[in-house]
Amino acid sequence: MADDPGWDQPERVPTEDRLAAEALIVDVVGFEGPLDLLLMLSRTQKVDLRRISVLHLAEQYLVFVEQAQSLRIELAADYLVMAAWLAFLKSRLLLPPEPGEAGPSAEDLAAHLAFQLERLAAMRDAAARLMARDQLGRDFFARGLPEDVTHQRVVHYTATLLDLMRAYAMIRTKDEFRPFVLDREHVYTMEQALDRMRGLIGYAGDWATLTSFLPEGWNETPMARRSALAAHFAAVLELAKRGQVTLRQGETFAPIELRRRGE
Amino acid sequence: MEETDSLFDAPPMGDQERMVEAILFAMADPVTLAELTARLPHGSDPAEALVHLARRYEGRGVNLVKVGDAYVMRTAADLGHLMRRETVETRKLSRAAIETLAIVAYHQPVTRAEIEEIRGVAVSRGTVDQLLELDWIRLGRRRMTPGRPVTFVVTEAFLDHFGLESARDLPGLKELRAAGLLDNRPAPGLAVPDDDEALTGQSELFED
Amino acid sequence: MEETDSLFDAPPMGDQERMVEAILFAMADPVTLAELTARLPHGSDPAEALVHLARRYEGRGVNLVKVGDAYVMRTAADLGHLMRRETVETRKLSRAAIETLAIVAYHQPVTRAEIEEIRGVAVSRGTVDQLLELDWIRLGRRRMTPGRPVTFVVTEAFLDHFGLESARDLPGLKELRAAGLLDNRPAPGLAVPDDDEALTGQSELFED
Repeated sequence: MADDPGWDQPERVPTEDRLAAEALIVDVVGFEGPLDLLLMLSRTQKVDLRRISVLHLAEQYLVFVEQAQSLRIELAADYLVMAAWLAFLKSRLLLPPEPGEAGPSAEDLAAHLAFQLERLAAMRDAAARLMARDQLGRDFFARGLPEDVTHQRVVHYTATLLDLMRAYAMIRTKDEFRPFVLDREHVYTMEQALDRMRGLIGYAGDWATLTSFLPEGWNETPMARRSALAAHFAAVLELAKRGQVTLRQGETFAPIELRRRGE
Repeated sequence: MEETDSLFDAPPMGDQERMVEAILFAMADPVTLAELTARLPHGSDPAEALVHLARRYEGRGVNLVKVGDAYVMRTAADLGHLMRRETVETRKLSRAAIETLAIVAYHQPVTRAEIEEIRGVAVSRGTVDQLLELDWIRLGRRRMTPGRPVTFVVTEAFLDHFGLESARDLPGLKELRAAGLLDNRPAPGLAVPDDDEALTGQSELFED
Repeated sequence: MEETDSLFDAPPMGDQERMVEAILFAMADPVTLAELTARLPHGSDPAEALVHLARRYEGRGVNLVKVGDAYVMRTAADLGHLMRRETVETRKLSRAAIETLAIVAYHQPVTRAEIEEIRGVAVSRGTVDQLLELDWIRLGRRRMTPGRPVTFVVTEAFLDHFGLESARDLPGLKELRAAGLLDNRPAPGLAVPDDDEALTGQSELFED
């Protein structure tokens, strides 16, 4: 690689090439990926795309990438992947094939790249010719006054494939999001609370506030605390009804306290 | 056309007639003589062109008709019956119907219970009836499970309407995602409401 | 055919032509031969009536145009300037959308991966979505290759919009095919099993 000035010593690139490359870089956002850039570079060879020198093109591209890096312009990964591949292709094109080497020949790879460029150019050309055609609503026109002669009404339901796909996507998205709905984690049921309190009232020999019975971890978020508190409140009411605990409250909104009963 | 280029020569009457014909065809409303004059090349005589055009369409399936001081092309009165079927009112399918239809298309053959399970809501009788009536779904084979429920499948008419060659051509979830159709997250208040509501309900009961 | 016609007392050809004319004038969208047959009195021969009608409107300001399997009346393209004020401002398509559309038209049926291979960049979600929404492309048959990817083809609305009778009439199609530029040529060193199918798919659309 060291014997290749175009790649290793960009400072030796003629000024006009360098300016051209910089102009390209300034415009780098305007390119739709490496193939687009390669097609643009190939135009400077001013030959039929079928006779293009892929070796020269590879060098131009590598100079471009080098320049971009020296100007500290961040190139997207696919530009760098293409650069690596072209560097590989270039070395393969320059060196005689090693005996017994597997895989496609460098010429085949180069020919395919040339084909890709020609095909892209052809499609662009086709697109331009398509858009240059006479178009409905611009160059020729539909009947401006489609007639509806009768007042007979037939309701015709319609839906497009897009509607259908969106509806389905919506249903499926709803499904996908179901596991993320956190409500189960924050809901403490009365049954759970009742089970828990049954085990705990044995320790409630003296007055203790209801909140002190809340399970660990249920006091952290307001949502969880509300749910657990409500469940435990309902549970102690149930226990009071069964005569197992006594409840008291100093005044409205004061803490609710409870004590085991039956001594 | 060369004549138009020279300063004062209007196009030949034959061309003027073509122009008036095209204008009357494309306009959504009757066109007045003044409007025609404004649209036609300088020096044209739309009044004369209209006379030629009226003669040309005499006895045809479409006639040139004068409405007030404007002109319009109208179907010949004796052919109105041909158009009778055309006056259809187009309505969008309801969301319930389109969802049900989508589920049948993607999961066919599918039972009503399965549709309800996937949608998460009951499927009304009317929805299924409507899709049957549209001939977009039909009854498939009965499922060989207890109760032997009927299944639904989509019809040829469905494939035809949606421009599909077969139901297998419907894009899969991965493709829907790739097309950007799957990442419109449900609008707030759509998937979350159960959750929200549960909490609101609770706080109302217990926090005050 | 004539004998059957007389059996059912079909109207004279002149009347059939008037009827077809009236129907085509009344509809803004292309009408298929089957629809015409359904609307005309029993025993009519709309195909023949269309031949007469096409001849009658040759060189007029309004022409009979064939779009796919359907027929429609459109103003002559050389008179578009008269209707300039009526031009519907269409959303400007992005370069990506235009190229994608051309690739679908010339390579159909084509998968998203193939479009990306030709353009050398990923096809954004919005691009395909926009073309689907314009009803210029639709889903074709799935490719019978691993993953069974969906394919895209152009629609009748596309043909109508660009004044094409069929996809075979795309500009430069023959030359492109002769130059091998529509081949699905695999990169060297890649085993590509779907080559056959791609070609078969194309020949179905273009070769007959």
